[in-house]
Amino acid sequence: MDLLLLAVAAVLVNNFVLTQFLGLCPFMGVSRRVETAAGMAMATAFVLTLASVLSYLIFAYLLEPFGATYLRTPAFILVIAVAVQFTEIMVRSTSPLLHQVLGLYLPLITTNCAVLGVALLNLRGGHDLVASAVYGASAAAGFGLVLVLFAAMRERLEGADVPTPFRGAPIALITAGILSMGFMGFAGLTAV
Amino acid sequence: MKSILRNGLWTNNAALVQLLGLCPLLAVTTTAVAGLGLGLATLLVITASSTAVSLIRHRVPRDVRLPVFILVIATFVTVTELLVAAWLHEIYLTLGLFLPLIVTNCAILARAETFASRQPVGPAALDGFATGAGFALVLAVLGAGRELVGRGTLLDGAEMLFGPAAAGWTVTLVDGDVFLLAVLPPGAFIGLALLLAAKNRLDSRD
Amino acid sequence: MSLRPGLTLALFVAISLTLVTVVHQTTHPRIAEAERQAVMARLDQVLPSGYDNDPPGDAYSRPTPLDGASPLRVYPAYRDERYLGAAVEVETRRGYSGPIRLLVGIDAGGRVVAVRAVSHRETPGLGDAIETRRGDWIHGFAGRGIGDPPESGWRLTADGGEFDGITGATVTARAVVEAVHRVLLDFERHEEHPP
Amino acid sequence: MKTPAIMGHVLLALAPGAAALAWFFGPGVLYNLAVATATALLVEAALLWARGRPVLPSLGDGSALVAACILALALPPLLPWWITALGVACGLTLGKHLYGGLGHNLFNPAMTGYVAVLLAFPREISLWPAPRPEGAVSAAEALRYTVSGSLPGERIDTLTHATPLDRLTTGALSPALHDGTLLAGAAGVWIWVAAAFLAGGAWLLLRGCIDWRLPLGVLAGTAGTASLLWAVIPGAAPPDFHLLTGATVLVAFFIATDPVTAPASRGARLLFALGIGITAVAIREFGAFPDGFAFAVLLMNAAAPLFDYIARPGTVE
Repeated sequence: MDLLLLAVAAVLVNNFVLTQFLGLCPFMGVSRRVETAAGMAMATAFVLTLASVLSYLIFAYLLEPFGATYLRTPAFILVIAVAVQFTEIMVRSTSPLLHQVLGLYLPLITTNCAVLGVALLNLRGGHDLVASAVYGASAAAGFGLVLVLFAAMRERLEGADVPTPFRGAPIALITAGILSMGFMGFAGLTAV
Repeated sequence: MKSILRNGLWTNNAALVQLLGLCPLLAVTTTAVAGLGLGLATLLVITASSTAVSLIRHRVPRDVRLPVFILVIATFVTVTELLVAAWLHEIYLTLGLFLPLIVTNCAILARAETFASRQPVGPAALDGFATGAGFALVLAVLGAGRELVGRGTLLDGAEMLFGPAAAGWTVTLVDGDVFLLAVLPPGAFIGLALLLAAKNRLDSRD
Repeated sequence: MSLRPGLTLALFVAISLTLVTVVHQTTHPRIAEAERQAVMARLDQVLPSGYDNDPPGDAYSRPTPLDGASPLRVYPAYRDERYLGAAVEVETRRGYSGPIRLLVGIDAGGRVVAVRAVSHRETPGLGDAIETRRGDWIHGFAGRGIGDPPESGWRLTADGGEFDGITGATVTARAVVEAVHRVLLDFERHEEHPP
Repeated sequence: MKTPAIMGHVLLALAPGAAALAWFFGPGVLYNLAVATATALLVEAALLWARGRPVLPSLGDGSALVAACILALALPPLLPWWITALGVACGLTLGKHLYGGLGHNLFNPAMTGYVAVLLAFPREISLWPAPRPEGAVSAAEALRYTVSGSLPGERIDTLTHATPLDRLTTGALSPALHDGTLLAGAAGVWIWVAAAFLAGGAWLLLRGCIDWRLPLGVLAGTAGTASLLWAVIPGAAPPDFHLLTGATVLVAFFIATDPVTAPASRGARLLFALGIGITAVAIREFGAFPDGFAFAVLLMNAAAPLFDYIARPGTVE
């Protein structure tokens, strides 16, 4: 039950993109086609879950016992880089098809602040191994949901007669703003 | 030299033109002081890492260039985080997660990769400084705008950044909330959109 | 030849670790002090004045009287070994949109010194009126205690009690009044004062 | 049918609901309508001018008036004028003209404006006067509140009547849940308000102005989710309560049916409408806001292009 609440909170109430502002660069940069957005979402979901588990393990079994918790930022970013590399190698050797779909996005994920953000938020929330994995996966689901929704909206926006100064990024941000207003409605959903 | 400054501050502004580092930009700009705080921390990190990357540019083999750059940035971020925690503890608490997340500000890696790793120390440092200043400027302006429209105040909490003497700097234009939406998450997106549109409008006039 | 990249990376990891560790060693005492100050600044708003002990150092936990919430954290205050009162950090789960954490300062006579909201997720513009920077409502508890108002008065006026509600945030106000009342009752029952 | 004709029909169809609200909650409803329409005309003209578009033809299509009236009827019946005006201005600017005007917008302008002011002025928008006969706010008092945003001393208490949805959110409904008096007494006026909006909506349906899938989907989504929760969760409200209170009927017939912001294909329209009902009931039962329909509309507006993408074939003209 607690894990379910944690998941709902991460997907809807505290949506990573719209209320916590994590993962915005790929959100603005990549999401122009529904297919590419879905590919990006899947790649990110995998790395995010893997990285949040690995970061937890590193923190609990390496940094904490040695009293070196202040090293968490460099340690986590290295873990994330390794996780991204590992994912790429694994995907390439097991499924060339999947690699074709995801290959392009994998290197970008290292600088997706959502990944480091999840690792740090897991620490703050005092999550254990299972909760870290669930939180990572649901954060990724929330990220993917918004990414795909947004890609479909931007396809429709391409034909719109947007005033010149607002073409491109500004109207995308306005759309994100109104979508974020919609997500504010989920406030308190997990207070039960 | 002038062109480097102009590039970083306006023409190629990391936040407004390249849309890099949006996460902290939108997350911490609920007040001018918080925006400025994170802006200055980013400015420090980006100047230091651009300088360092330029210094080591001939010694790092191609294959490990990226991991080394990220490591350099992560080191400066952690050092900055520790310094802020020690001397500006309240700002440290306000910025929370977004202080360590400076690591993933794409603008820093982008400058290291495209500029600093190819230029001598002087221009590299200046470029880092200009990019960081441009970013800090946008953070402060967006923070000030949201604070003003949302809460009707300006520079609330200035003492967190500038010491106890600054406690009186807060300007209260309206008592009570004005248009609360501005300091909520939707206000961040809409505020930045308005800033971008304003810049587009100004540029198209030239 | 292929060793060079690996060695370079290892060298940079070593440099980075050393640098961060050195800075950590230098700043550590200051950070610890700043953290203590931050805790003390919060406690000082609710603790009875004139204590000479270290309340965070003497703090202990005990089970909460509120359903499903995390344990109470009690920060006792003494002067010359004489008990002055305590600050009690309490969590209530009856908030509108998530747990509310409060700091309730109580003097040795069982009266409220002050109440402060530590953290909450109440609606901006409504429930956040429990913060001192957003409203005066929370000051209404100062000087109250068990019997003042009487048992039946520890409710909102809307529920027949003596505490004003917060317009539009009845649930938040109700949760806070209930939490403060329960903490006072619990405090009365546990009047043990560990040295 | 041309746009102005449809908009004329919609305005007429809103009249019974507006009349019912004004009858039960006093003349504040009419003040809201007046402020909203005046602002809408001004803002629409200003934005058209700023975008260099011909002002009169676009102003005459009536879409801004319809959005303003829907927004005015969704807001509480007594409100300081600047909140109503800001809502209309936000709705028309953010929700319509930044996207290039009517036909290009992704989000319903009325609901965009409503949510903007709901988040910005949560206190004012949580205040509802008690309905007739208890609610004794005179026309002069209502005018005074609309103009100045305050009522003298004790009178402000007349504004703090808890609507049935407020009582659901604050958990004050539980006794009524057991003895079946949910919509008795003062709460009973909501049945009349719902019936009045339903009458207008049914007329629009008969005239062929709206696609039947949309209102039906919203009502089915609401009733279905409410029934399920009612059966499973103790303390949840029954389906008739969810259908008859708050903005359910208004949204089903007048907001979900906005052809620009609803999906284009049939299957997608059903998904969209069901989604509105489901999301709204979930927010009402579990969330912090009393009514979830405005949020649900924005969220489903956002999902509409994706629904269309999934259900490509079978476009409704």
